This record gives sequence, structure tokens and C-alpha cells, in this order.
Amino acid sequence: MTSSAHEPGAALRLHVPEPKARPGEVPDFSGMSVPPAGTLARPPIDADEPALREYPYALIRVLDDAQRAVGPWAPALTPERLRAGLRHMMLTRAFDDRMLRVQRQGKTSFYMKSTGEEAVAVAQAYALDDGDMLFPSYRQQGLLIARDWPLVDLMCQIFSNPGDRLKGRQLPVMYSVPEKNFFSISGNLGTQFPQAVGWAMASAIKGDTRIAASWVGDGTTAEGDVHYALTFAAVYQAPVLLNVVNNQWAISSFQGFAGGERTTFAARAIGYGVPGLRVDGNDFLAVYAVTQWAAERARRNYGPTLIELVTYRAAAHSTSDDPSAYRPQDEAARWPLGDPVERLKQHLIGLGAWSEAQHEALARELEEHVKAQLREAEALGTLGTPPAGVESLFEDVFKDMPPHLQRQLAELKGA
Amino acid sequence: MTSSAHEPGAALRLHVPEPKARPGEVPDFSGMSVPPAGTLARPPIDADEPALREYPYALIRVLDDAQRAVGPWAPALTPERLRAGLRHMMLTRAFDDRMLRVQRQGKTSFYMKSTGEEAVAVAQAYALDDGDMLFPSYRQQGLLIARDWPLVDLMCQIFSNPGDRLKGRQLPVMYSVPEKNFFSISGNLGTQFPQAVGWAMASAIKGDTRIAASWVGDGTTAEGDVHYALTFAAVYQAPVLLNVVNNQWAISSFQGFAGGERTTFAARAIGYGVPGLRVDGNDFLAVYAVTQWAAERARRNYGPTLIELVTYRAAAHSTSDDPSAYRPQDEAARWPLGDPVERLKQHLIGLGAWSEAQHEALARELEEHVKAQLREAEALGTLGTPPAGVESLFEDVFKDMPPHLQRQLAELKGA
Amino acid sequence: MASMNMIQAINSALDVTMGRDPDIVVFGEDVGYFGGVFRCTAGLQKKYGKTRVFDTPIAEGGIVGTAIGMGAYGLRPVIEIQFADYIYPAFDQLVSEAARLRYRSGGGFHAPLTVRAPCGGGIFGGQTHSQSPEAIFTHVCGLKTVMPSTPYDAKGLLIAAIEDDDPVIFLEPKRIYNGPFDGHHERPLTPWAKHPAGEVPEDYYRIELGQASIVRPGAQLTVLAYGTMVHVCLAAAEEAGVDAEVIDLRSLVPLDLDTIARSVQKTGRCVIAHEASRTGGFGAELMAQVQEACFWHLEAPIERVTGWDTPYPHAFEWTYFPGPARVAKAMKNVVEA
Amino acid sequence: MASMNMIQAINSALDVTMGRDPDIVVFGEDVGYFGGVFRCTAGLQKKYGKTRVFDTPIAEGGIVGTAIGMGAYGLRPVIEIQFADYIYPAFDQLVSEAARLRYRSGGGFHAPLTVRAPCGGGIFGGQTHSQSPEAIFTHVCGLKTVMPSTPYDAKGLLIAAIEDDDPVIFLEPKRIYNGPFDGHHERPLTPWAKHPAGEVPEDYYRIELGQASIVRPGAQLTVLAYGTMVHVCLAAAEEAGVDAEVIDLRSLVPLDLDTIARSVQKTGRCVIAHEASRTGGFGAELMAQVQEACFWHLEAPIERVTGWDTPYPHAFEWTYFPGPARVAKAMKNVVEA
Ligand SMILES: Cc1ncc(C[n+]2csc(CCOP(=O)(O)OP(=O)(O)O)c2C)c(N)n1
Ligand SMILES: Cc1ncc(C[n+]2csc(CCOP(=O)(O)OP(=O)(O)O)c2C)c(N)n1
Ligand SMILES: [Mg+2]
Ligand SMILES: [Mg+2]
Repeated sequence: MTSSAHEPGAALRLHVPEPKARPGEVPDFSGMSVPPAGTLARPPIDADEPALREYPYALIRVLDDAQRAVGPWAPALTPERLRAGLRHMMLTRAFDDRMLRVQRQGKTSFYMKSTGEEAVAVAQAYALDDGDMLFPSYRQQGLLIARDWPLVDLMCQIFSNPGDRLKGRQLPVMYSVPEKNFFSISGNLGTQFPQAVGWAMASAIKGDTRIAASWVGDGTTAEGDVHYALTFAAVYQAPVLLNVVNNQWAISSFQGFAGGERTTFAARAIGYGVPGLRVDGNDFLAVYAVTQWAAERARRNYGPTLIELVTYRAAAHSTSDDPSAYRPQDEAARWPLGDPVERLKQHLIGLGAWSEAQHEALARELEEHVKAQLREAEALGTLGTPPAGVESLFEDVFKDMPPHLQRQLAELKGA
Repeated sequence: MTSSAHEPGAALRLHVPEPKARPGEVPDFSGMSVPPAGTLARPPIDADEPALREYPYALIRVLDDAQRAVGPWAPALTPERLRAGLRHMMLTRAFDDRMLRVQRQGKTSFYMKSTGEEAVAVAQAYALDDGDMLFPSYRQQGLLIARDWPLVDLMCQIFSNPGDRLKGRQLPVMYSVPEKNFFSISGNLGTQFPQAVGWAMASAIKGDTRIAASWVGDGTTAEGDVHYALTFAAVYQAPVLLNVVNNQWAISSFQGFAGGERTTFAARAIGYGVPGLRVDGNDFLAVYAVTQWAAERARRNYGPTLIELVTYRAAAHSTSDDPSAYRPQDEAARWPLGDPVERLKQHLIGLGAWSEAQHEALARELEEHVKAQLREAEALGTLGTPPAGVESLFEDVFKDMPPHLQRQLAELKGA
Repeated sequence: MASMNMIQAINSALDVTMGRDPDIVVFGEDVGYFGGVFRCTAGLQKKYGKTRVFDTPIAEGGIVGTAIGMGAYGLRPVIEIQFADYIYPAFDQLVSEAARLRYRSGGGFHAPLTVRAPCGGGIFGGQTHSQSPEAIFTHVCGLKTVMPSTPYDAKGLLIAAIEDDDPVIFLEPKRIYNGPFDGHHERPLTPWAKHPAGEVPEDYYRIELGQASIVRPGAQLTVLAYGTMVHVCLAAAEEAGVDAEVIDLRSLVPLDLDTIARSVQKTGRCVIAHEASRTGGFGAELMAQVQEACFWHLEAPIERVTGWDTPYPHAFEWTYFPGPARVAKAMKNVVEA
Repeated sequence: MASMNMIQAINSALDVTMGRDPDIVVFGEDVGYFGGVFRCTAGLQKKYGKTRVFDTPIAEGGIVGTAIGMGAYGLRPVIEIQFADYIYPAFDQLVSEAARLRYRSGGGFHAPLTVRAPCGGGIFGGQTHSQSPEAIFTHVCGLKTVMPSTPYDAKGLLIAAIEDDDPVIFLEPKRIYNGPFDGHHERPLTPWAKHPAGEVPEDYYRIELGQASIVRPGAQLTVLAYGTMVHVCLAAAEEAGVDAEVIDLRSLVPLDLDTIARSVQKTGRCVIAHEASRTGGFGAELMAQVQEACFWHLEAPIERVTGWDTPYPHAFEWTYFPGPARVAKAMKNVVEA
């Protein structure tokens, strides 16, 4: 703005956010501050929110530039556990890559990758207990993979085939796995956030020990449901982790359209008197440590935490999207926080607990695993193979089929 | 909470907020910090939000215990202007008192007083320009009174009589006065907040100089619309004042149920990177000064401000409510920030610009004025006098009456 | 048996079910300490504690959203929306979430919530305290929609709604909270104490959802109504001197089409009444189903008597309200057609 | 004249009106730089600038809420809801605010907004990218609801909607964005270029809201449809070999009852088709109005062909979709009854 816009009597002007770079321009992350790893204190889990007000503006990082774990947030994770984490991240990526190809082959209608964001889901799953309830968005397939849910089950959902336990009703990737305490994913953005708070409130009402966690994207923070979640979580001090995955983009809209130009998403928490932590989302160890802190806090009745995970959506929004129309092609490559798989790999190598050769072997093994699972799933059919008899269309609308649906089913069968 | 609730493995517990005192108990405002007047700096109007982060937790006050104006926020208001403000506050109170009686007499169905909160509406109206657009809630009748709108017009609305320009369609007090740039009040809480932002955005789109202001109560802050308003205002830097009138109660729910137990409502602004100012809402001068600061900021293209006005709802929520069922009867009397009318009166007396005798005379004059206006309004009828012909029932649903409404009108007339 | 008005009957239903099932929780704006602006939850917080009966932020979407999560946990939330007019901020959670959760999760999760909301006009509440939004819910697959017309029914239906494993929208016509209002607003209201259905068992009983009740048998004409309009139609039948069979639907989804069709096939004539505005109201669906099921029996056009297609106006509330005169006129039209 | 698909026709309507009226602003999720996920706003930001065409936060309630405020200021906002399935978070602002503003303010304020939303299924979008929520809007007094079936109509109706001083819900059946889909999903889609209504004037023209169009005159039977179902019904009429008069309603509120009644009084028979689920769908209202206006002319029960009362399922989308076979069967039933 020129100064004349600020003179008395000046005409008002509408500010419309604009990302730093558009297609054809050079990606520009110069405005983003990437503080060194290991510098921030790890506060006691019972710290009051006012003592935590610097955290939303900071960035908790554990892995330094040489991918060594430094500082008070460095979690005590064994090399075995880290290798398992690496494996789950790589499996998530291999699965995503394969499913994209499968969609391109026309075997299903739609797919959404989480490439570049694998640390979010996998490290967070590791820091939570298996009994904790997850209310994810569509980009946390890594949670299920980290909980060792068979890929073939996810694939059957993607194919809407007879192996699909959702009976072909949901868009691909909208999984629902009660066995893994993984809530039914909704196509409607943000709705899961207050639901997670309600689940956590219920757990507290019943004197249970299980907590809840939920995820939304940066763009989704603008929905009213996110405000409801924060309000209810704060008022009732619900044992819940509210995660904002800031992957910089919401389809074609950069995070400035959700308010990211002026402040951080973690800062939202301050307005509710809730701790807000901001973490390097591509740093497996930092994500683990922050989640673990918030989970312990919740479990010990100190209430909710909002976590902003700073990451980058390296792939297209979905198979319906072409990001080259709205952002520079090489933006992902220039992302200052690097790649989560590569960083954990280097960390393990630095620990002497991993090697390039092991890594390559693992990559091949996982690809084979994905292929084998895919064969199993495809054997049950791909999109177009009816997942069940037509009566299943009318089932589960209600617990028991009411007369009008029975009549409609009869009409359909008669047709 | 006992410490056992915080031990590892402890059972979770739901926290349910509870006000400090219930009926029969002694009102307790000990938790409320009332800092001395005049101690806070008045920042430059172009200050960035990060420089303002203490304000949401402070309380801007101008009138000290002796009701002298002190400190950098003390506005340059002439005694004439202050006397006018006092007059408008007293007129608002006299109007409210009379309308309550009128409702008790059965001449209308419903009424809502603003007793104790008169400084909010009157001082804010004074600090804004007449061309600025107001999107109020139902408790800012003082805005219209400060803009010298005839009481008789408000009364006719309350009576739904033939003088009611809203044609008897709205619940009493849901005024709408385009001539005074006073938007139609909605019965649905919070909806006006994003509308005000939209109006302000439009003003900015058109290069206009007029800004917008809106008001919600503490309870209403929980609605999604408040989040939408803050998000859009922040993203587009809309020239708008978003006011939260924290009068401690939302019908029977104390402000803790809106999140007030953990932090202030002004602090919400921080989460959006918007300045949040917290002001003694019963201090006419402080309310004026803060509003004037925010209005100038908006007018000079520095964007929106959230203002929390700390006050107390001294009367019942509405004529349908009986607060003795949920709060101590003498809570209003013990309210630490006093009464806005009394404080401005004492301030003026201290200036040598007012006297007890003048005050009493003015009170009588205003009562007479209200009565005279009431006679005028009642001459046009009270509830039960049809405000217009029945065809008006079908008018204004659409700009032009479509065939189906014409048919229904004919049906009604034929019936 | 005790004499109860509808508020007391609703309170009793909540009390009885909460006593039987520790997983029932009750919450909403002002429902906790205060007991609700209409007093339907009075005394429950004291009896069952603050973590089972509590006040909430003013955020209808948050109330429904958290209730769905609680339902997924295994609780059985009974929530109050202070006025049905204020249910719209919760519309997305109801339509996109509560209604579809069981379906979209292949039966893996469900949301057994009951949403209580006072509805209807006739209390000089203006356009935002008078609405009857049942039709927008009856169009949503996966929701059940119920509206009682007496204290006895209110208690039995509410218990069934709470125990139902599907989400139920339970609309309470506030004009009949205190007595069986027949539309004669100029006359004093008869209290429920003088009405047989104001006699309510203090204990547990259920009225199954999906069963209509023939509140007045008749031969000349079938009248379909629910909520307040049941009483208006009964009065209108007397005043018109028509031997009407008045059916109280009680539950709109699921609908008791058998009872309706049997009656219309008998009488050959039908009037439908509701307070909600006409276009796209539930009366349209009733007319469609009657037409589909009884076309060859119909001897006259079906008529609808409804609120006009306008917001509910404060001053013209009795012009808006489909009172007994309008219903009687429709009855005569249909009988004489 | 130019050959346009429906996306281009919509884009042209926006372009033409924005060029004529500087108070028109266009906004919504991804509509600015990118031009909308369906490309309906492509090129407009470049042409009219960032303050007249812009992206928004993902907050449908905020989009509608700010649009109402802009309307009160004097602008004419045309907003996009990315999918009609995502309109529910904005439901309160639409129903309680936009629809009632003129009425409750005695004509003092109004909200001349146009809400564009792609609707309908048949694109394997699953339950949250397939809905047709028109019925919940047609029940709301103060809203107009429009759904075009061709590029030509889309442009003319959208221009009329934008210029209308009342709020208009403008639903765009995305299955026919690229061609007149007749329900035969197994066959390749014919593009709009091969359809006469794919010829669209590049300049300004209006199609008034509230005027139905007889797209196929016929004597045996009246068919009422809108959006995609118009093409399905035309195909079904051929396949059933029935001389059907197919009426494209185009605007549901206001409704062109005259054209409808004239036709049914002539044919004595009627089939109603829509993609939305059945109970409480707009078909119920159509059936009611036809019954009211034409009872004595009806020679057979009216039939509805609709989506089932279930969410729109991903895999069973063609079982859900009321395709030409089901419509043809209903036509035969009604003609032979
Ligand atoms: C209520 C609602 N509005 C709009 C959409 C369409 N939509 C799907 S994903 C998306 C972008 C979400 O961005 P973000 O929250 O940042 O998550 P990300 O995709 O980046 O993981 C939009 C607008 C939707 N699904 N639901
Ligand atoms: C959407 C909506 N929900 C509920 C209500 C019912 N209601 C009317 S006023 C009120 C309390 C509002 O409290 P607050 O915002 O603090 O304003 P105050 O009355 O104290 O000025 C409630 C719950 C409403 N009008 N609208
Ligand atoms: Mg994102
Ligand atoms: Mg309040």
C-alpha cells in the first residue's frame, strides 16, 4: 500500500491476499522464518496457557540441518521405533504412488495423496495410544498405516468392490475403521473437529482414560466447526488434540486466504486460552514430541492443545486437480522444511542405525508389498464390480429399514 | 481439581464451568482484575498487531476512582459533548424503564432493556461518523437514540401499530432504520457480524470512506458467524469494528460458558492477527476513545479491530426472563465497574460542568419527553391494532409478489 | 398416573430415561442450572449431576457436533435447541453428519442423538420464535422427525426417540406446552389438567415411532395433522359439523401410511393441515403419498390448510396461523366437492 | 452466436453482466486466480480485477454472510458454493437472513445475491458431491430457486437471477456441464456443440424467472422435470414410445403453474421426475399443486420418479440415478392406468 491510502480522508481499499509466486515465477519462501532446531524449551505439561504464548509464533524443531536430534524436545525413541516410523512413512508414500497410478488406469474414480506430509500422520499415530480415537481428514491415511491396518482393506474401499466394508457407499479414501479407532472420514470439511471434542468430553464424562485427536487442513480452519471445536474444548477442558495441518494450500488457495498472511494457525489457540504449539511438520521427531506432550497433558486432565503442523502439500490436491495452474511447479522442491522421509532416513543413518542400501531394499520390499496387496484387492474387483446386492443401497440409512424404504427397495427390484 | 486427577493413569474428568455465586450466595468479583485508570499507553493507529498483544489482557480505563479523566486515552471531548452523551444515556435508560412498564401493562408482547450498558452504545455512536453503518444486536438501542432517531418511531415498532415502519412483522426491539444507517436487527444471534464485514468490504471495494461496526454479546461469540466475521475481516483487512459486549451473562449462562473462564474475549482477536482492545464498558470516555482509535485505524486502511466492552447486564435478559433464578439479586450493585450514567455524571460535576440539580432536572425532562413520545405512539395504537391491511402480510417477501403469493392473498381475502 | 402438562411430561421422560440409562446426557443452552427457558430440564442437573446435564456455549452447530462425537463414543445425547428457529446453524452437522454417519460408515458408527426443539407460533414470538421447520428434516434421509400433540404422547414418544439408535428430531409445539390450544386465541386456554391425555404415567412407557393415532374416528373425511394442528382440526370438525376422521401423525418419518391410506380409502376425501408455510411443506409430501396410495378412491381434491408462504409475522400472527375457521372451510369444500 | 457448453455459458453470463454493472462482484472458494474448480469463473479476475473477483476462506457461512452485507451496501454479489453439498454451513445465513431481510425490514434492506452451486450426481462423486438440495430452498419463503437444463437457458436465467433484486439459488447440474446427458451412462456423451441449445448469443439476454418451457409438445402425458432430468425424460419418452409433453420448469420458485396446469388439463396424466431423494422432494410439491389445480382432469395417478431415500452412493450411483428406464416405466404405467 502506498502511504496515501493511509492519509486522513483517503479512499478505502480492499486487500486481497496474493501468494508470493504464481506459475512461471520463482518460488519464494523468504518470508517464512525457519528457526534453528533445538532452541525452544519444552514446558511442563501442566503449564498454564499464558506461559505458553510464545509457542504459536515459534516452530518446534528437533532435527537440525545435519538431521541430528537436538534440544529439549528430542524424544527418547529407540532406533527400532524410528526405523518402524520410517517404514510406515515409506509405506504410506508407496501406497499413495500406487493408488494414483491405479486411478489413472481408470480402476477407481478418485484419489488423494499425502505426499510430503507423511510425518504428520505417522509420528502422531506413534505418539498416541492405540485406544485413542482419531477423527481425521482425508489426508491422514498414514494414521491407519501406522496402526498396521491392512492396505488391502483401504484398497477395497478405494475400489468400492465386494471387499469394501463401506459397501461402496463412500468416495475413495473416505475410510472408516472402528477396529482401529479411526472415525468415518467426512467429505464435508471440518465437521469432525467438534465431533472429536464431543468424543473426548464423553470419555471425560465416563472417567475413561482414552483421549481423542482430530485433524483439519489450513484452509478448513475457516469453517465454523473449527471454532465450535475450540470453544467447546476450552470450556469443558476436553482431553483432545486439535491438529491443523498447514500444508500451505487449500486446492488453489494459498494459506493466506485462511488468515495465514497475518499470523499463524497455532495462534488461534490463544484466543480460547488453549495452548497452541507450532511444529515443523516434516520433522518426525518434533511431531512425535509435540504430540506426546499434548497427549500427556490431555490425559492428565490439563485439557486440549491445538497443534499447527507446518508442512507442504507436495502433490496435487486430488486426482481432479492440476496444481501447475496456480503455483510454481518446483515449489515443493524448494520447500524449506525438506522431505520428512529423507530427513528421518538421514537421521537414522547419522545414528548408524540405517544405510542407503537398507533404505533401497526397504523401498523395494514395500513396493512389492503394495503390489501384493493390490493383487489381492483387485482380485475382488475394481470400480464397477458391485460391492453387494442392491438391497445394500437401502441398508444402514436407519438401523432398521422403515416401510418407505422397503417399498422403494421393492420398487427397485420390480424395475 | 485434586492432584490425583493429574496423576498418570488417572481417570479423565469433565470440567463444567460454574459462576462464582448463585442465588442466595454473596456476589463475588474477586477474580476480576480492575486495573487503575490511565496507565495504558495509547498506541499509534498504525501499530502492528504483534505490538498490541498486551491489550486483550488489559482494561483500558480513563475515569479514575474519583471519575477524573486520566492518562493517554483520555479523549478531547468538550463538556457540551459530554453533557450530550450523558443526556443520550439517560434518555436510553428512561426509554427502557418506560417500555418495560408498557410491556407489563400488556401493551406489547416483549421488551429488552440495556440498563447498565448505555455507555457502550452511546459512546460508540459518538465516536463513529453518522455515515458509518451499524449492525447491532438487540441491546444497542442507545445507538439509535444517540443518532437522535425519534423515540416515537421505536415505540411504534414495539407496538406493531400503524406507525410501525416494519409493518408489524418483527418482534419488538428488532428495529431497522436505513435513514440512520442502522441495519435490521436479527433474532438470530451473531448473523450480523459477517454481514458487517461484507458491508465494510463493499465500502473498500468501492473506494468509499464509510466504515462499518457490529455488536455481539459475550454468549454470541460462540457462534460460527463470529469466527467467519473475524476470518474475513482479517483476510481482506476490512474497515470494520467488531464489538463484543461482555455483559457477563447470556440469559442464565455466565460468560464462562462462552470461554470467559480461561481468557478474555478480546484475546480472540490475537488468533486472527487482528488488534484486540479491552475496555471498561461503563466508562463513557474510555469507550469513546477506544472506538475512535479503532475507527480511525479502519478509515486509514489499517484494517479491523475487535473491541471487548466489559460491562454488566443489570436488568433481566428480557421481559421473558427472571434472573433471580440463576444469579444473586445484588450482583449488579456489586459490579466493580459501577454505573455508566453515574460515572459520567460525577465526571461532569468534577469538571464543574454539571450539578445534581441539573441532573435531576434533566431526568425529569427526559421522563416527560418519553411520556410525550409514548402518548404520540399510543395514539396510533398498541399491540392488537393492525399495523396495515392484510395484504401487507404478503408484501416484501419478494420485491414483486409472485403468483403463488397472489393466490394465497386472494384465498385469505376470500376466507 | 399424574396430571402433567407437556413440559412436565417431557421432563418426566428425560428423568425416567436418565434414571434407567447412565449413558444418557442432556445439554444445551440454559438447560443446566436454570433448567431451560421453557423449564423442560428443570431439576435434572441437581438430580444427575453437572456432567450429565449441563449448559453449553451458544453454538448450535457445536452442540450437535459434540453430540455426534458423544454418540460415537457410546453415549446417548439428548440435546435442546432453544427454539427450532435456531436449528439452522446446526443444519450441516445434522444433515451431512448425524443423518449419514451410519450409512457412510457401513454401519460402523452411528449417532443416536435426540434433538429436542420447541417449535410453532401463536405466542407472539415473531418470525424467529415461531417456525415449524419439520419439512426440511423430513427430506433428509437418515433422520426421524417426530411431533407430539399431548403430554401423554410427548412422554412416550420422547422415550422412544431417546432409545432409538437413529438421530431423531423431536419438535415440541410450544403453543400446547400448557394446554390443548384449539386455535381460538381469543378464549382462555384450557389446561392439560382437564384433558385425558394430560394424565401421564410417572413411570416408563414407550410410544413407538411410526404409528399414527386416530384421535377422532369419522366417515366423511380424513384429516391429517400433527402437533398443535391436531387440536385445531378437532375444533374445526365440530364447528364445521363434519364427521371427520382426524389422524394425529405423531411421527412424520417414519410415516404410518397404512393408517392414513386405510382412512382415506374409506372416506374418499382428505384435508391436510400444518402450521408451517405451504410450498414444500410436509403437507405436499402427505398429499403426494395419499394421491399415490388412494387415487382411485378420491372423490374430491385434497386440500391443504397451512401457514402462508411468508415469514411468521408478529402482529399478523392470527392471520398467519391456520386457525379453525380456515380448516373448517377446507373441510366443507372437500366434503361438498 | 457461439457454440458454448454450460460452463462457458455461465462464464459468459458473468462476464456480460459484470461488464454492464460495476456493482457485480464474484467470489467463492477457488473462483479467483484459478477460475473455479469447474472453471465457471475462468478469466474473470484477470478481466475485472482482484477486488471484483476473488478467492475466499473455506467458510460457506462467511461467504453468504459477507455477500448479504455487500448487498445491503448496494453491491450485487454472485457467489459460488463449490458443490451444492457444501451449502449447509451457509443455511442459516440463507434462510434466516437473506430470505427474510426484505420482509423483516419492511422493505428497508434487501439482499440481491445470487448463489451459484453445482448440483446433482452421475459423476462418481459419492454422497458429498452429488446432492440436489433444491427442495430445502423451495420451502423457504423469500428465496427463488432456479435450475437450468441447457447452456442457452443457463446464460439467460443466470443473467435474470443476477439482475433480480431477491436472493436466488442457482443450481447448476454438473452432469450436463459438457453435454445433454440423457441417463445412458454407458454411451459416450454428446457434446453441447451438437445440440441447438448449445448455440448461445455472446451478448446480453434474459430468460425471466418463473417461465417454464415446453421442450417437447405431446398429447398423452405431461412430464415435469428440471435440470439433467429434462434430458432423461426426453430420452425416456422416445424409448417408451409415449407422446409425452415434457415441461422444463427452469424455475421452481417462482413456479409457472399456468403452463403446468394447462398441459395436465390437456393430457390428464402426469409424471414428475427429479434426481433428489423422494420424500419431501420438490416432486411432492409439484404433485400437490397439480392435484389442486387439475384434480377433475386427472385420469390416472400422478407418478414420481426420483432418487431413492438414501444418500447418493458411490458405487451404486446408476442404481440411484432415476434413469430413462425407470422414467419410461412410470410413463407407461401412467398412460396405461
Ligand atoms: C464444507 C466444504 N466446503 C468445501 C469443500 C471442497 N473442498 C474439498 S477439499 C478443499 C480444500 C481443503 O484445504 P485444506 O483444509 O487446506 O486441506 P488440504 O486439502 O490442504 O489437506 C475444499 C475447498 C468441502 N469438501 N467441504
Ligand atoms: C442462533 C440463536 N441461538 C439462540 C438464541 C436464543 N437466545 C437469545 S438471546 C440469547 C443470549 C445471548 O447472550 P449474549 O450474546 O451474551 O447477549 P446479551 O443478551 O447478554 O446481550 C440466546 C441464547 C438466538 N436468539 N439465536
Ligand atoms: Mg491445506
Ligand atoms: Mg451477554
